[in-house]
Amino acid sequence: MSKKIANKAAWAIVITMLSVGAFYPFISPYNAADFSFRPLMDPSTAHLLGTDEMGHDLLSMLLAGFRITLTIALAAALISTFIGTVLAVACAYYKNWVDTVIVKLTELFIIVPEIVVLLFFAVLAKPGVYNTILAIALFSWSKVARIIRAKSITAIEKEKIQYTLLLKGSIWHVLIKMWRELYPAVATMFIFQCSKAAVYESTLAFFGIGDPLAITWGRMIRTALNYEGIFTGGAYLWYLLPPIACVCIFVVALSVLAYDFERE
Amino acid sequence: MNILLEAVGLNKKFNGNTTVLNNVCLKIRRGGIAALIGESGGGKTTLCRVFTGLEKASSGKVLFKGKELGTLRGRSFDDCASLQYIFQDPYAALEEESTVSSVLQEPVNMCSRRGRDYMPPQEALTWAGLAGAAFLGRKIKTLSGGQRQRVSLARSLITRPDLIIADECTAMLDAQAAAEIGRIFKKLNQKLGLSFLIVTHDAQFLYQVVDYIYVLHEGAIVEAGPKDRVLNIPSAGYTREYMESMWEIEGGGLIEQDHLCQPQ
Amino acid sequence: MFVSASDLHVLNTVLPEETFNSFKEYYAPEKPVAEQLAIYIKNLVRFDLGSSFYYKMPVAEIIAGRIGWTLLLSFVSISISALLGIPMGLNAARRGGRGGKYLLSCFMALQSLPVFVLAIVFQLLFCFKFHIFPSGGAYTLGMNANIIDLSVDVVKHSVLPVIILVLVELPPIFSLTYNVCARTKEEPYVEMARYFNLSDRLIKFKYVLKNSLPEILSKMNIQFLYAISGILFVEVVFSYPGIGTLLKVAASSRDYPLLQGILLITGFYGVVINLIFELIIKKVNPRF
Amino acid sequence: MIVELRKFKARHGGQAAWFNYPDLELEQGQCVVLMGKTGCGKTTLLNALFQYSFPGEVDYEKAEILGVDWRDRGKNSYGLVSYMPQYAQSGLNPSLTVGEQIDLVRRCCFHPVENPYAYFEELGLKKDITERYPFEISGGMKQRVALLLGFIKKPALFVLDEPSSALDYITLVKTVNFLKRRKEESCAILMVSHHSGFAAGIADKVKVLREG
Repeated sequence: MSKKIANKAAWAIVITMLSVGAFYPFISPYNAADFSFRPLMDPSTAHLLGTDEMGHDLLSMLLAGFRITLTIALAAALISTFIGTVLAVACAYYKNWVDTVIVKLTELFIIVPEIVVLLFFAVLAKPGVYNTILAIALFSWSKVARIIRAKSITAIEKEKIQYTLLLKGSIWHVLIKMWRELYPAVATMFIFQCSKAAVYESTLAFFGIGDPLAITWGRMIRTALNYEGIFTGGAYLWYLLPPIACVCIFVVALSVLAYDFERE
Repeated sequence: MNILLEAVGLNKKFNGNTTVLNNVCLKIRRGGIAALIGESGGGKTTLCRVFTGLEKASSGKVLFKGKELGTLRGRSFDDCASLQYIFQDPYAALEEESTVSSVLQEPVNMCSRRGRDYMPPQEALTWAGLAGAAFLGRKIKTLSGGQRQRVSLARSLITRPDLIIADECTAMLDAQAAAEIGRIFKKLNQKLGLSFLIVTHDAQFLYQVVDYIYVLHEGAIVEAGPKDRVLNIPSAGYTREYMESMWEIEGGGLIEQDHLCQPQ
Repeated sequence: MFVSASDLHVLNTVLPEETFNSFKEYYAPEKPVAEQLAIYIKNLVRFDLGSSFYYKMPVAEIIAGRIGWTLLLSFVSISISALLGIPMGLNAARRGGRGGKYLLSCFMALQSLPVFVLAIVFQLLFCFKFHIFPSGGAYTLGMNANIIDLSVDVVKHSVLPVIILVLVELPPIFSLTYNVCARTKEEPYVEMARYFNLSDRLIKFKYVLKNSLPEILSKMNIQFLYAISGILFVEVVFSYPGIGTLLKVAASSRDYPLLQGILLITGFYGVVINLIFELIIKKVNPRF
Repeated sequence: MIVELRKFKARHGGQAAWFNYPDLELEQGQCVVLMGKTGCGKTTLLNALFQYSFPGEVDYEKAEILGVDWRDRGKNSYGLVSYMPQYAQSGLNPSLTVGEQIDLVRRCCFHPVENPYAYFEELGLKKDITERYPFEISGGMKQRVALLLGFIKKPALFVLDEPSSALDYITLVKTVNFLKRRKEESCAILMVSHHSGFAAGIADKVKVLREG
């Protein structure tokens, strides 16, 4: 029973977060870019989470963060899951050298941590939301490829799929035929990639490499940590913790969903 | 003499040292029904998979209608379509959730895309002894093992093949269902001139369906000849032992069940 | 890994003039790509990784001075996680039931959190709120003490980072062991062993563990490689003087040679870990 | 009496239909073969009686195995009963050699067979397979090794589920002869098979199950 409740709660959280991301201009008290308020105000009825040292309203910034962070997460996850799945099926379908090359490539990403490679290229690229999405997507597909490849290789050995091979079906025919077998794993990986992309986005911002203009949770955490007096007063309570909580809730809700998919 | 399929000196080794096939030579006549018998693990399945191109022989070649067949990727669609394969496990060979008509639609699509003449699914089902339009709409998971195996057979018939290779296709069926499959094979052979290569353990098949027998022992063909000679005056020691054991086990049973397998 | 002219063009906008010029001279982007690569490899063989423009020092020297701290954290945390995680996973899988599953879901949630977030929260709680542990560094600066006091000081500084690392490294090892063993337990040969009347102890060690271990080890090696990124973040939060803090400086100051050096050294670390595991797996099961 | 069943019913978890079984009595040194169409509940009966943890329910007036009521069978119920499910071919530990497995099984028996290698010849197995791992020997051999392992503890009752499927005739004959000899050594055998010839070779009694 409790599992069902956790699952429902996770769906509710994810859907709420997505709708906040979609409709935040209607609920946000101020414009997030507006820095005309008195800096470093404590929470009050006018500013529920107070203001930062520049004079931004923190609640508005947090709400604005929903849209960009979630967009980055979804877009990067979509691209990386797609790349990973296609490469994985190609491994199973073509075997031989195609398989070897792709496996070596995924191994390379395991040996050198994705995040270090990602940082390396993010430093070179022009900072911006699109580049962040691309960087995350292009450097995080390796785990998807690894897991889906294992599934594809067992799936392609199944007799119902071998029949398509016997009829000289193309890789797309095989992919469509295998979809029923792969779908749970792909869905799990997509959810997993969403959460990973959110983590990577905040990590990039934490290292100071994200888009300096885009308001994301990661950037809020970074500016909060850069603020000297964050731990001395109570500022961390309304400055640092809300974006951290948002990242954590999002990621945990996703992992509950992914866990449920995985077992089906 | 009209040879449909010919194997010339096939060798197959796994992991470099385990010999699975040892210089196998065999010829299948057009319009014949050949049986391949031998102990489990003796290389029968591997031989079938080499014929269908799912596996690659270490050396030797396979000739189909006089021209050499490569691996699956090297074959033309016509070759693939005219050499069909029926899998052993009717429960694994068909997608549980799809309907009979969508299973039969796959070869139809492949044929029409490549401009090959095909048999309408209705007609193929009739040949397989599953008449009735209502049958097309049924889900695979509602069918019995025998019915599934006949759907597999109908699927193979759609491409209008010349040769059907059936790998122990009755091993998982009860006696009646197996006898029914045998009757259908015989009918297809007489009316459509289809040739068969059947791997089997079933004494009924040997006595009533096939006309030529190959005995495979430890990866090599130890005996080959017309049914009557191999069954009654086996020459190789292994075949003799096999036949004696078969008589010891099946002795009484064979005569009782005779009526089940009378060709119509 | 070398610099192309277009990369340099990007760097031109972020670097001070003089650094940029020395950099340009060192990497010589106007030469053909093959020649650049040859120069790069030649330098690499001599352990010359170029020179950092933030520290104005050879990259190899900077990394050599820092890597010890990172290795200390990684080996301590990894050993603790493996020694705790494998027996926990095996026992949870053997008992079956709900306990293991609940522990697994808690661990799943914990595992998915960004490591640096976890580190910040811990730092907030244990350093700033309760003042149990020092908030940063690997040792108290300017301390002039004997070897024993110094070791105690180092241990005190590394307790919190290690706890956090164990918290993120343990879950994957636990769930990996749990999943593999739970799957092995369902194998027909384990059930058959009961029909042969084998004792529970024999089934646990000779059947479940013996057949799970190769798979656990071959997958754990990946977990260890993932762990390195966790170590880097924890270091940043606790300003631990290892590779991680270096990475942060390099990334935020766009110190290209330093980043490249870190990339290389982490890659090298990965290769070494892989080799070690390959040896262990060969020892455990000659069949793999 | 080795096995005695009266008004025994069983059903799998989640399924609505109960299987009703005819009364069954099995005495020492006897062999009873259960036959019937696919889906008549042959395997379910063996699972209900002998599986380590049966996922379903049973109901009976009397069900005694070796004189012990079914519900009272304890942890050591396999001390004198050997059960060989359908998947016996994959029932060997893949990372121990055949010889190591024979030794392990012998260590856990009350009165093990003195010389298990005497069975090798009867089953047509070569001595040198003791050095091999299960993945190095054929399916038919694995099945026979599993059979041999089951007999090491000198069981009073041996239960087999479809031992004939996927075996070729030569192996089948050897298996039949082996089982016959064990029967003569006063081991009771309960077997499910759809292979009439195989069953006829050993059975003292044949029970045909009907659906429902």
